[in-house]
Amino acid sequence: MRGRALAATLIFAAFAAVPPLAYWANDPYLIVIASRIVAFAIAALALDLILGYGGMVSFGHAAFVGIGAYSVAILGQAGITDLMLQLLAAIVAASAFALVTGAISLRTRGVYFIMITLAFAQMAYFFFVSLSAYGGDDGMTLSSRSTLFGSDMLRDDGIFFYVSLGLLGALFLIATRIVGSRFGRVLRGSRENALRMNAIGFSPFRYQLVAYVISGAMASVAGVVLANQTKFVSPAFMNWHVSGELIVMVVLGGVGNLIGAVFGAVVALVLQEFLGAFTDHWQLWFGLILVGVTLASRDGVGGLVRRLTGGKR
Amino acid sequence: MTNLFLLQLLNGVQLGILLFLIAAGLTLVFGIMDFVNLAHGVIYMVGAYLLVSFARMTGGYWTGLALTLPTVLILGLALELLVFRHLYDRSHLDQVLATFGLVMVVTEAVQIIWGAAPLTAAMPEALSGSIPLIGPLRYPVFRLAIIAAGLLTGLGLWYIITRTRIGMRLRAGATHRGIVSALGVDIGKLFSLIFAFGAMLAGFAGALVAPILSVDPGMGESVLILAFVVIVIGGIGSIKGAFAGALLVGIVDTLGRSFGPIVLRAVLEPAAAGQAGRVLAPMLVYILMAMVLAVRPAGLFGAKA
Amino acid sequence: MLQVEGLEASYGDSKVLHGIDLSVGDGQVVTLLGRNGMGKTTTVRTIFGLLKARAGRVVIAGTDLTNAAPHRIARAGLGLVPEGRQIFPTLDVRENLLAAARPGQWTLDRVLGLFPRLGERAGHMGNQLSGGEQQMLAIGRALMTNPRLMVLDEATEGLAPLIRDEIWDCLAALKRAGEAILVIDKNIDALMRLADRHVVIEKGRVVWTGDNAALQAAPEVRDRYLHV
Amino acid sequence: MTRKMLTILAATTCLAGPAAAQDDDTLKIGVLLTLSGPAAVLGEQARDGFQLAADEIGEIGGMTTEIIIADDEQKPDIAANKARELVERDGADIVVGPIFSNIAGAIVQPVTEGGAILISPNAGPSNLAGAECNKAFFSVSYQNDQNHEVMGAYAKGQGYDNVFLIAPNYQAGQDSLAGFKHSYDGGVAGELFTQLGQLDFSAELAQIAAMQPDAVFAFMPGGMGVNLVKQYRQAGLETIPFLSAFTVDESTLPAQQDAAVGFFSGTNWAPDLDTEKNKAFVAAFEEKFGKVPASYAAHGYDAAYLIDAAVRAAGGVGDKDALIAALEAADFDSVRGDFAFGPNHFPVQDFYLAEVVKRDDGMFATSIVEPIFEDYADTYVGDCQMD
Repeated sequence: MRGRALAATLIFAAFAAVPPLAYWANDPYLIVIASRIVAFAIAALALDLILGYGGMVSFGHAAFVGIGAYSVAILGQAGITDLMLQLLAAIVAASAFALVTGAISLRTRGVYFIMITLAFAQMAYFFFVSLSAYGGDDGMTLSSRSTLFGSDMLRDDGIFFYVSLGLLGALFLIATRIVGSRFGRVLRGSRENALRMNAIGFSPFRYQLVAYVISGAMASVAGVVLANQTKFVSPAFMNWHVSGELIVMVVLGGVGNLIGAVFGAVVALVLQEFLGAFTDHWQLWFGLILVGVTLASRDGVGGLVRRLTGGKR
Repeated sequence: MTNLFLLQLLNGVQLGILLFLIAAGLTLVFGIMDFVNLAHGVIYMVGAYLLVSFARMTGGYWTGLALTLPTVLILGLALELLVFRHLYDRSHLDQVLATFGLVMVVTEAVQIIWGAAPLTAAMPEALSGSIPLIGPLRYPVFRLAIIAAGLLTGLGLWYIITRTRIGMRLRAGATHRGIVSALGVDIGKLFSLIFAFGAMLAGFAGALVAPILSVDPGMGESVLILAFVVIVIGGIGSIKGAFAGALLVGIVDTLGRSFGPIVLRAVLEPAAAGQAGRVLAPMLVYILMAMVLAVRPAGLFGAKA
Repeated sequence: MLQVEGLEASYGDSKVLHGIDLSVGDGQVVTLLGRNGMGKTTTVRTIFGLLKARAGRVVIAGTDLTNAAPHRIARAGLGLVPEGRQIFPTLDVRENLLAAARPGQWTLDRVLGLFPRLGERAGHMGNQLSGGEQQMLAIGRALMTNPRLMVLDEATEGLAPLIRDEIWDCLAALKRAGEAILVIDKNIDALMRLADRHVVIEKGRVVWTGDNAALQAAPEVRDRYLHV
Repeated sequence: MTRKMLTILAATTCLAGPAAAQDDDTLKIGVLLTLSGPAAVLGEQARDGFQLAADEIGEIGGMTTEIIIADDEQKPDIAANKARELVERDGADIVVGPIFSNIAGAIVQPVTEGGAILISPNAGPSNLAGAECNKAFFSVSYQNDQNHEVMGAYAKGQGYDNVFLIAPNYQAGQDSLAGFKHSYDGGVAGELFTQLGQLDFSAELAQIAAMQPDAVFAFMPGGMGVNLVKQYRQAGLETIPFLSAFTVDESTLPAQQDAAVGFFSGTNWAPDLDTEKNKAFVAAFEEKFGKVPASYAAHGYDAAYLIDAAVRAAGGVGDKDALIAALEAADFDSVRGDFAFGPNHFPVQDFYLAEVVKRDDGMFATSIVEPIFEDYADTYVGDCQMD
């Protein structure tokens, strides 16, 4: 556990150091990349909460990201630009969607759960594709970033980055708390053995559903950040590829230890940037790396690092 | 109206048959080896690309097909040997990760080899054109051929699975993998075989559609999701389920697209019906899947989850 | 025929077998005795390569097959009648028998001759059979692989007394036919009639070995390790 | 772990070129197009057309030229970031792109607010032509609706009174049918929106067969168009005239081949458009790339010459207002002959009916049949208030 806390401190410290580094290197674009990484890290963190601790492999988490993004766009168009209100709306909308779809999805197990969550995300995707009032498939451009306490300070990339990082940090702490609580233990227990939990008087379904809703709400925060980061929303945010990429991030970083998900998002996106910088065919190399890492390690890059450095879990 | 309905039904069946060819291999690999293979769709795509190249090289569809099938089979064997074999005893997550990576690799490789522009294969002379069906409605011969090929394949699969020793072992392995091997069956070899065979079926489906659909780097992805929907509706591991699920998805999708707006117009304002139809049509198969799973969490023909 | 020396195995981090030694000669009937949870089924699983041996050797007909693939061990001459019978539910009786069959003296006709009831139910699915029928099918299924050593894990558990007797009769017939048998069961009286030698294990270790007479003469072994 | 990450970030920086070296003698042009995924062929056409012209010109605008090509992966969020990367990190003065209208929506702010000029070789969404027109945005292609309006006018001219309309169910699809109906006032046999990315049109074709309309108007870009056209022919519907926009062009014809011969499309350019410049362009393009150029390539080619002329006229890129004024003047030799921008920075140009032909060399191409509109401006120009 101490190793994890250390890793978390290091990763957050590295994040916090990006803006000064960017100014020093005279390359403000680094902040843009870092903000994007933070957005995906939030979504991956949300996914790891249910995937790593509840054994629920959701292949549709992009839907929540999309709901968060559209909360910003729709409220923004209605003149409500306050970040807090938008976050609230995103969380409420995503929770409602998670409650309904989760109640149905959690009736299934294993691969069926993977596929039914995908189905719901596809429905959400096609819903927004057909929603002409908000740009349909074209998506819509946001005229400006959200406001914070009535000020438009988020226009500044640096401030926006630190606010996003703050959100990630807060959610990380919340997730850590949840995992360490009695609720978290029940959740883990329900992953190991649903029957036994039933026998000792816990209904895993209720716990799993609550966890699913929390995770969906957290993922919607990622959407709020992403929409502000690109100043644009589109159904493409909820494409199944995005859901797949989130799983990739979680698994790359090592399932079920929260900071691993953040680390996975960093690795995946930095790797894409890095490969993209010197080859048009970065997808080929990225894919090969994914296959290679999976074959070489049972616990993602995190596991590989641990193994190479001789550390223990 | 009745004629049109029958024709659309035929269209739905044809789409379903195509989905069945792709889903059959997927459900075998999924059900018997408990393996999530996201790369199945790109194998379908590779089948189509190979056909285009081989048909051009040899100057005919049939010779192209004759070369494509063994090539995809070998490709399937190679992939099994290099990648999949090492993932059987891993979690579904690792399998998703590796095969997701493989999708990226193959898609990019296809673009490097064949370029990004859509390609096409010439239709075999004997199967081109259309025949009159009912009234002014005509039906393309090649589509009838696809239906026939799909039914024959289905029949062949049914025979192999219910009537041959290999089929018995497959079914046995689906429930008691360890016991099958402890009775002296080389389950590893059996798995390689199923995998390569499933790949060949997907490649065959790709080769079948090359003359009627555009062969482009995105073709694998769209069918992959549909194929997953099919096998989940049908119940994972069940060929019967894949067949039923494929026909169901094909028919619901086709009829929903063509008659959904008409039905909606009966209950809604025309403008609202148009809007609702546009929103609902693409969601239909996913709604179908969610409904099936809500009632039967392991699909129509699935063993209990 | 089968020699097991110092076999060790574990589930995850917990060691279950701490060194099992046993051997079965050609045509011999040997029992593996012990209370529940003492490692009998684990021993069988490890012999068959279904569980990885951490130490020790499994030698079959002179060949070291420790940790070999299960199918190689089976083909070396071992036939498994697993605990819980594990009949293939989606195959019918005939298919259950034929799926893994290998050529030899045991043919479909001969197995059906041994178990006439299976012949009557040849077209029924595995999961439509009664417990006794399933047990006969599991034995028949193993016989169809023409093994030189049958390994039966709790072959009479949960069966009605009449059916049990039928199974014991069948095993006796197999012994007469020259089959070697390694049998795990709790019904010591029946085993006494059948077996040549007994191996008693306790907490993953062999604690006693001997023939019928010795076991007869050592009631404390029964009391202490088998409490029947 | 941390040190490693920083190293990677630093390495990324180095490989992508050192941060925005301010160099006034260099003209930096970012090219942001869809170069991967199913629609990559369109981006490749535009890129090749642009590159061809750039190679011919050498020093664009008389300045040392650096061209940075980026792939938007047809994902708006990626595109927005890449646009910022081009402008903020690489210091691009001008960005040429994109192909898709939704991408245009995502990148117009990052490019123009970053102080660069965006020139679209294809996408021409209505908002950018009308209410949200932008001083620093130019479309060298068309407004999206115009090609559809061409076909509407043609259908009207033919006296059709029973046309079946089909388009994919997304924004551009809905706009296209609206555009067609803008200049067509006859009867509509049916109006169908298909799923985006749909492969199989047998259900829709059965309906068309049952209705036997005077003509079909289709908007089916990319692979969808390939499928529709081939299946249309296979269903034996070729006796019904096939009118289209962005459905049969040189990017899809290599796959449609004979199936598309005789099908019509509305366009502002075709390979056999009779201007000197165009002949030279098409010959050079076919020579270099071994394929027939599509309008995307022609627009990319024009974009390079437009930039060249404007930068020369403005005497560099230092004075943005002067550069915009020079671009507005559009004093360059276009492959389309006469070329002028309207007040909303969209072209005012001629539009034609084109037909698919098999050329003598065995290649398939569109061929001009007759002009439909002359000096035609888009319908949104009135909504544009540029300060």
